[in-house]
Amino acid sequence: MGANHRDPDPEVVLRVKSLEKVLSDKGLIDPEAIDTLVDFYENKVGPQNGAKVVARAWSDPEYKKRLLADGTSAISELGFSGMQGEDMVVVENTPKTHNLIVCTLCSCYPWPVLGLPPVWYKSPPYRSRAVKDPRGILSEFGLDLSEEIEVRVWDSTAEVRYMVLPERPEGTDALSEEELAELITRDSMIGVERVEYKES
Amino acid sequence: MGANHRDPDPEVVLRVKSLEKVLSDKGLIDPEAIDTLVDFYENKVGPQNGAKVVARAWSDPEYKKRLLADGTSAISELGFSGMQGEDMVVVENTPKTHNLIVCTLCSCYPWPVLGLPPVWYKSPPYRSRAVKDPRGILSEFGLDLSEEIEVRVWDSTAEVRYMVLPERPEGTDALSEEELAELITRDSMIGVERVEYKES
Amino acid sequence: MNGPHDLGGLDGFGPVMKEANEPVFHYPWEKRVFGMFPALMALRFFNLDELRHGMERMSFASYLTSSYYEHWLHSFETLLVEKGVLTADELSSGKASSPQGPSDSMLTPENANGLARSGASTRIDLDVAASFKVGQSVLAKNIHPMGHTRLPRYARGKVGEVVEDHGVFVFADSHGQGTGASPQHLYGVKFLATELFGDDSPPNDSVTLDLWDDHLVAS
Amino acid sequence: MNGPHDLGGLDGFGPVMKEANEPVFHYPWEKRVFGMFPALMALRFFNLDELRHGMERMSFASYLTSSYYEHWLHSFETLLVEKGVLTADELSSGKASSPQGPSDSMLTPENANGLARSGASTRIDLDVAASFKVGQSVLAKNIHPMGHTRLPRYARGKVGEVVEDHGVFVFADSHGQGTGASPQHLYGVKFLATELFGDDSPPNDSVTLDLWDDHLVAS
Repeated sequence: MGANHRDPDPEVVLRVKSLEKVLSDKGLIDPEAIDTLVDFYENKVGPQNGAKVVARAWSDPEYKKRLLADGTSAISELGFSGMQGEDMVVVENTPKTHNLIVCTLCSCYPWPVLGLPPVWYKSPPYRSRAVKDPRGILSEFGLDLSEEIEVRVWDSTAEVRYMVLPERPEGTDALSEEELAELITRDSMIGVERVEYKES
Repeated sequence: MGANHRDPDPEVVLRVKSLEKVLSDKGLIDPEAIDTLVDFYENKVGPQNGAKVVARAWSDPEYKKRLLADGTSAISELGFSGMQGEDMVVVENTPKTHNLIVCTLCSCYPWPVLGLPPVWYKSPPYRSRAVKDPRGILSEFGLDLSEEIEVRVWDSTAEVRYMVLPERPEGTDALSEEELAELITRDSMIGVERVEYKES
Repeated sequence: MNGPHDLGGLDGFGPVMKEANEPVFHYPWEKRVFGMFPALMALRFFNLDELRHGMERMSFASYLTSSYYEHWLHSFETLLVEKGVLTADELSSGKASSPQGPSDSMLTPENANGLARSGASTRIDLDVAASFKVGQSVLAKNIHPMGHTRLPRYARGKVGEVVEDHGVFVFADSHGQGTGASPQHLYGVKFLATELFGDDSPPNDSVTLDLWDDHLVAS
Repeated sequence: MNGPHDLGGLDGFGPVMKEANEPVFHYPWEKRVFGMFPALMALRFFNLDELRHGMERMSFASYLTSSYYEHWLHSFETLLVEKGVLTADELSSGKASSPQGPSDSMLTPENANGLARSGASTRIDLDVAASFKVGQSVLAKNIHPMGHTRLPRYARGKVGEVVEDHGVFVFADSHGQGTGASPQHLYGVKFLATELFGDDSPPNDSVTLDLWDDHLVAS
């Protein structure tokens, strides 16, 4: 989004300052609570959480079963839970099925496992096309899927948040759970790319 | 549209000047032909044409029959024809049926009988709502129709242009065709209002 | 395409804003753009359906924040460049790279009003069989073409009744892509408001929409 | 409402623009707006569905030309004024007309992360009967409510299959109008791409959408 490379709109900056000041003066918000929340989502929550979930599922077949049967509870086993991820469903990519997550009506996204969404996920090009032309979207992300593979789009409407369990790449049998987690990208857990591995 | 009360956008003015100049220098357009056309649509074509058609239909039952059976040909009897009105259909308002014309996809409008459309006809509020909430639109124009009256919307898609034959108001039996034509408004021939008559 | 022009049935644009004593044109530049329309039609570099599709390809934000004659201007510029009549450089400089004398097909002041008075119907005098009859129940197809189409989103997948056979016309959907006239019957199809917008709609109200053979299947 | 937010299936927005090494926030003001979200949720002046509907009520042009956190800001301002928490004068001046001490329900730095970690599910532990079963064929209603709805335009009037019963949840459509929780089952409903977007779609592709009992009828 080009908008993000411009200077901030001074009118917007002023509106935000006014709103925070009035709410604070009325005893309704504590600006320090905002600082705490910003720090939490900027530094403590992010796709590294989801990567741990995926790496565990790849490494532990029993965990994977629990994850696909009850995402919320299996994810909370690893300590991840909360706002905008209260009810989680995990969908598994296989050689036959590719899953893709979108929220056409707003920008629902599983915060506890992926952090806050990137701008493209929240923007009209992705939201408009992911349901009608998911293969076109995937192709722009570098993933050209054969016709035999079924593309399943999940239009997340807010109550339930979705995460993709990507396919484990070939040649990773010897990797530890921590090493696997390093391979796993945010975009692979939205379903717009695959996890890649090149032996070094 | 607030946009029409502002000064013209200098960038748009410049683009128009450049386009006309380049086309003219290439021998593709003659600016005087543009002057002629502008004069024609600004001064010689307009709802006064449609009003003559309606007044004739109110005064001459045989003409009305021809008008409803073949709008294009009956309208050309009065000398009106041409661009953006090549194929005309006239729909009749009655005590039981109220017709309303819109073009949701662009702004199709019967130029030979009504002239060029007003800005509101071409704008999103009218185009978006006329098909789903025609009664709400009519109410904003001051016309609250009872539930018993059937509202028929005609979404004009360009090939065929529509004009409404409004109901002749009560108390106008003694008026001449010319006097009737004076009563007939543009908006009544789009179907967003009725023709009113108050004896003076 | 499901572009910014397909407005039927949307909410949130607010009330219709009428302007008292509205002039035919608001600015001098609008007159020039308006007058270029017949002049460009006469040259036949593009057809009217391509011109419409040129507007439909505007970005949503531009389409919704610009005035109607700006849509025309955008489409003129886009199509003239695409068709190789002008270059973007010529447009930005306002200078023709190679000035030329008057073209044979140029609209002159003498024939301008004649064109306005005759127009250019897309009705075609061809004996094409009609697929449907007045009174017949038809389903508007659920199609989502990327090009120009006259079947708006709100009517797709809906059942209506043929109330008029207008005769044979150029098919705007193909004409707008420059892929041929594909002449076929054009019908007035009446859809009940309840069919289009649900059971809360007034039961006798309707929308009649002109659709071509290729938009419809028997229902 | 069929507002600017209902983007599924539209064309013309161009390619997805990825940003390399995108930061969590682009501007300091975005952080403040983001942090106000949990703080305002804790105060319970409005619910999350009302907050969404506040964004949906933006004008098309504003919605499509402003960034995501501007949508939040717009909705905060709109709802706080509508609910009588603030006045427009206070917002424009940046001064509270009557300053007060901390409210009991104010989110503090101490409980902020607790709220983030627990969240607030709209799942309801109520024994409400399910109208549909997994495997059943259902029709998404053709509804066009003026308020908040989670049934997007592209799925209305389409037939799908229930693939999951998520349990009983607050009904977002009524909750977003402030007309009650109306708890009911929420289902994953799988629609074939061909059903949604026509026969040219890949035959095995699909979209699964979460819909409530009140959005569906047996098919």
